[in-house]
Amino acid sequence: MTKLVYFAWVRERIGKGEENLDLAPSVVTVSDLLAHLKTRGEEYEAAFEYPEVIRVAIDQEHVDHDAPINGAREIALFPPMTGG
Amino acid sequence: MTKLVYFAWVRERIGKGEENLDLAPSVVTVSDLLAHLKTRGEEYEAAFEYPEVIRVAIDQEHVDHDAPINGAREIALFPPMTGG
Amino acid sequence: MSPAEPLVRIQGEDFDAAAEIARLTEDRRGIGAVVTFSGLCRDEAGTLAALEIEHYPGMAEAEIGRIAGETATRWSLAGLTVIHRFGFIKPGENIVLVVAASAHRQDAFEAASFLMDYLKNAAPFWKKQHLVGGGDSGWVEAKAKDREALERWQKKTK
Amino acid sequence: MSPAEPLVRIQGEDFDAAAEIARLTEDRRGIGAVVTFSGLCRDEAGTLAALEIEHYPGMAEAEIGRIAGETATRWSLAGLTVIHRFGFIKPGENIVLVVAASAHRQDAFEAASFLMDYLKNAAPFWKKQHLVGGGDSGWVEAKAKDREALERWQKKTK
Repeated sequence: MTKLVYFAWVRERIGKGEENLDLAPSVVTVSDLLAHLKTRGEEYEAAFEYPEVIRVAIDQEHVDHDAPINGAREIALFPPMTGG
Repeated sequence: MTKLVYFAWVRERIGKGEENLDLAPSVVTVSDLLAHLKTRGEEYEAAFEYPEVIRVAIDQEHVDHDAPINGAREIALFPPMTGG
Repeated sequence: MSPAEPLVRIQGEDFDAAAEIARLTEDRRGIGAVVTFSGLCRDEAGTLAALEIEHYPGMAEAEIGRIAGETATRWSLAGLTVIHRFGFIKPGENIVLVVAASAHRQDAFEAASFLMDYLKNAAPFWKKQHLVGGGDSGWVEAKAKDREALERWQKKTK
Repeated sequence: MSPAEPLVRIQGEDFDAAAEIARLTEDRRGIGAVVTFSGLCRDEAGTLAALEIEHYPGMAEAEIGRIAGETATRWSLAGLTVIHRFGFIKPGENIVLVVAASAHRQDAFEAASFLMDYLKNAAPFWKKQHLVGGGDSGWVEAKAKDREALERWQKKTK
């Protein structure tokens, strides 16, 4: 099981802040995960319509979309940050 | 009569903060004034030994050494500034 | 000057900039320069009722702590404080505080400016605008200008 | 945002940075960024008893007022305050304060940094160092580094 967490409009479009998923072995990279999530229903389609804008952190560290997700305990998916 | 004012080590070397002088018509520019002051005794020689480092303000505005002093009410002579 | 151990706080409640400056400088007689950045909620010409600031708990602290540590290595600092609020914040209220103390002003200015550019781009916070009269105008979009502001530090050799 | 009318004060007594920030920001809901620079007297590794700051009365106010006005024209500011002290100042005490308030952080950072570079080089103040144990180590010399810091603003097209 992998814990997925969502923030800002990603969270709002999916309709929840987190969930636990069993990911198939074919889901190797962050890109694979985004493509997979998009197939999970229209809320996910809305959240990941433009996957290239989605920022990702694995176990609370920023990663690129080609990063492997193998062994991740927590994967966070969110829009570009606007702190400060 | 022109009022001359001195600050920091220029003031200390001359031994006074200000004085009024009648300047000869041959004293046309700031450079002329610095050369003239150097002839007024050893305190002035000490103050203006290196005239090129002296900063000058005429009527409270910074000027270069080639500026004319004609009509100046107050001429200030001081070392490079170190505010802030 | 002894290197700074940055102080990082992520909190819902307000902060007191003067108290934070005092904490950083008191009894530190080698400090010649303190640069303080306060980020406030703008009213957007009277249209904004509040900003809602969401953050990623845990990661926000870790990321800001990491970059504050990097800042304290890159510049010569006697002290460094970063406080970022979350939750609902009204116009005129504080959002973020950075205080950088150093012997010399350039280190303090650059450290504070770098940290702010970082916070704008890479700290896991998001802002939603709630409007006067109800409703919201959605999530604030990240600006290319802010991205460029951060990138200029990567070019600098310092 | 309405252009800032700078507040300039040259004074012997101390100032309260927090009060000056509050004065600049209260009831100004368009302000998003406040950068504050506090310049303090360093103890120079314990050797300094006090700085004696001499100034040119009249010209100091006029010059700082002039450059503060130029700063408020060059950057978009909602408020600008400059306070410079003179007289005897002990280690840890305040010397100078610059507060720049703006809608956006870059204006506030650059305006405060520019003003400080100017004050170091071109405002008619001079510092003499009085030593622990009596005597003095003479007048502080102007630094080439400070001159270069000011010159970089002349190259910038902004």
